[in-house]
Amino acid sequence: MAEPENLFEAQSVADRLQAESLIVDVEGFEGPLDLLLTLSRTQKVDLRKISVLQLAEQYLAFVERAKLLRIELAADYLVMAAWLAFLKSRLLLPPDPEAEGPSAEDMAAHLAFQLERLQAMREAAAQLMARDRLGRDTFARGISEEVARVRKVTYSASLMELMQAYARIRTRDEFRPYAFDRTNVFTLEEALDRMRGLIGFAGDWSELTTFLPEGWSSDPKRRRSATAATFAASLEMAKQGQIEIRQSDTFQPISIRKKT
Amino acid sequence: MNDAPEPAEEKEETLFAAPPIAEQERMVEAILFASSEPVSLREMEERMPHGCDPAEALVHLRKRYEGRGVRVVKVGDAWAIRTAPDLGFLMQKETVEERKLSRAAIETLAIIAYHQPVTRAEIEEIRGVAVSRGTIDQLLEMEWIRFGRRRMTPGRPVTFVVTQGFLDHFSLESARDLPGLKELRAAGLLDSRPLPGASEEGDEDEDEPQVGQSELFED
Amino acid sequence: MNDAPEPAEEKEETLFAAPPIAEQERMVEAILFASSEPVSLREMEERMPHGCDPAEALVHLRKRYEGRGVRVVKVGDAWAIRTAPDLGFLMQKETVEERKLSRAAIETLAIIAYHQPVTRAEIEEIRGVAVSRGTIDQLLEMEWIRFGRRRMTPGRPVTFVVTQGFLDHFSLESARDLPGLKELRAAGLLDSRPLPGASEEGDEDEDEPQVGQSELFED
Repeated sequence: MAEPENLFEAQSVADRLQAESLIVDVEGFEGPLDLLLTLSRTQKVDLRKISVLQLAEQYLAFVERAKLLRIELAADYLVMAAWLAFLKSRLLLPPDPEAEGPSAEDMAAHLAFQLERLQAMREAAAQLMARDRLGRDTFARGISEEVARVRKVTYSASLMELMQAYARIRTRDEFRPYAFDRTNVFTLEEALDRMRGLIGFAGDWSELTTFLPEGWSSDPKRRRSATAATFAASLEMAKQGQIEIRQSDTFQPISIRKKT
Repeated sequence: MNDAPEPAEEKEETLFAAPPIAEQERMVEAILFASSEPVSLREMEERMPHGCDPAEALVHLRKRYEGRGVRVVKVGDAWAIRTAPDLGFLMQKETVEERKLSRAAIETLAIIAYHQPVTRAEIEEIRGVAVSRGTIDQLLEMEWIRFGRRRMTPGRPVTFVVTQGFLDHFSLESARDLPGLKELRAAGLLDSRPLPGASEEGDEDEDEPQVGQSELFED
Repeated sequence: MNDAPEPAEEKEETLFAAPPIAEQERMVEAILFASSEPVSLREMEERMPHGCDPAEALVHLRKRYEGRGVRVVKVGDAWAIRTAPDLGFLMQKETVEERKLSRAAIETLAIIAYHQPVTRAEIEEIRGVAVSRGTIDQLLEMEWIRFGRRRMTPGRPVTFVVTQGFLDHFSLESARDLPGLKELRAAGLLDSRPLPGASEEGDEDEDEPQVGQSELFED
């Protein structure tokens, strides 16, 4: 850590010199709490026994001096100065029973806690950075062997697809002249008839789309009609307790199976 | 680590004397482990404290790794730690990807299931298109079909039949459980009404597979 | 596992039985040696033959490497082999120049480690100064911190937690092993203590970090 507090390691240095070096280094501080922590060192006491009143005075003196030297302080520092000035007046005046909010002592104790906590985190950070570090004290394997991803492809097909494929082949010749004679509307009755016959063969979950009649899935118009009719038919059959329907999520494929 | 107890007077020389060989072995081990490339004896010597003998340390280290999951091996004139060759399979990770069977494959499979034992020429006749070698190979590889008996016809062509794996996948007890054409039609799987006058022909077709199957499945 | 000598008839089951523990130890050794990143038990299990118990194999392996030039170390839920820290001097040549961390980054990192899961507002409260976007970005980029669960308070702020990479870098088995953690907790310095009677903001956040910490650090 680059430590501005090193300035204060040599405690014999005169207060005035310290204060001046503080001003010179003001940009090196990480905010008002950091500045307060640095100032607190001049009290040479345990942070738990710190005089918050004295600390507030030190801080306000610092801000005053900065003003005299026409050093621009960031807003954070000025907000803290205002708060400390308020705290100081509360600490000096006898407690006002009418006053709302926390007591001056509570506020002071909280500030002391914040300083102690920040100090503790700094020490923890230093201990952390001093640990055995990978790449400095310990080392990982120099030659790492890549784990080869072996992609294994499995193919799936359902019984429905198998049967449909066979039916498609066997009826190809008969089928063609008729396909184009049909209108592009697949009725609910037709879908119901079809589903009732088919469902007996589809023991396991099968996607609803596999129940679309042959020749109705390529033309969007026909597919829409067939899908709607098949879906409506499946709802009807579910209502009659013949089948079960499931869909894992919105817009996911709908599957059905025979109710057993 | 320190196998031989060191005499007291040597303690003072520690600064100048080479570390004990066990310690040198540790060093060589760490160097070989962390280096991104095989390390030569000379490089080891340069990095180790003065007076070290990496060659000797290596003899010990090599012995220590005998039969272990990794070995100390010589690569050219340098040294490295490598996985034991019999454990190479651990460096692979299998990912399974499921794909839909192609239309050609499922049609071919269906024909084999319904008509087994069936020759390639017969499959092509039924499908009306040539069956690619790849499709058959794929089905063989998936172990859904296998070679059946050769047909006792000129050229003695091989036949294909479906396997137990196929039956398992489709939850069938036997290929005879596959619905026949009549049932498929009754079930509405065959949409089209047969062409007038074509019905008889269709009927004949329906029986055909049964003949084939009975031939195969006769027990 | 297979401590007792197997009766002859079990030999046939070898294909399905897990390999002897000595063999499993070799496998874990090979896997850990091959990887520069820590490997989780789960991944080891996936790569090893069915029925293997890498956790048990690791107990043996860890012991085997005690006092050697490389060590088997635990990093969160995963395991890795790392060179012994006292031999770091041999490896200086391998060191890659590390990006210098600012004081703000180091403090922010420590606060995240000790207070995790912690929100940006809480970090700022502890440091008494705004945390720059760049600081968080740098720590995220180094993969020492990552986003934790959102805090269930108004605004649902994101939280930060440290990563396995952080543990690995600082030779920590788990975040519980952070230096001085117990003392800090006992001293109440890891509590999120808002300004007494203070603002809305503080009130909402106050309890949750405690939950997170106790969840994480309580043994």
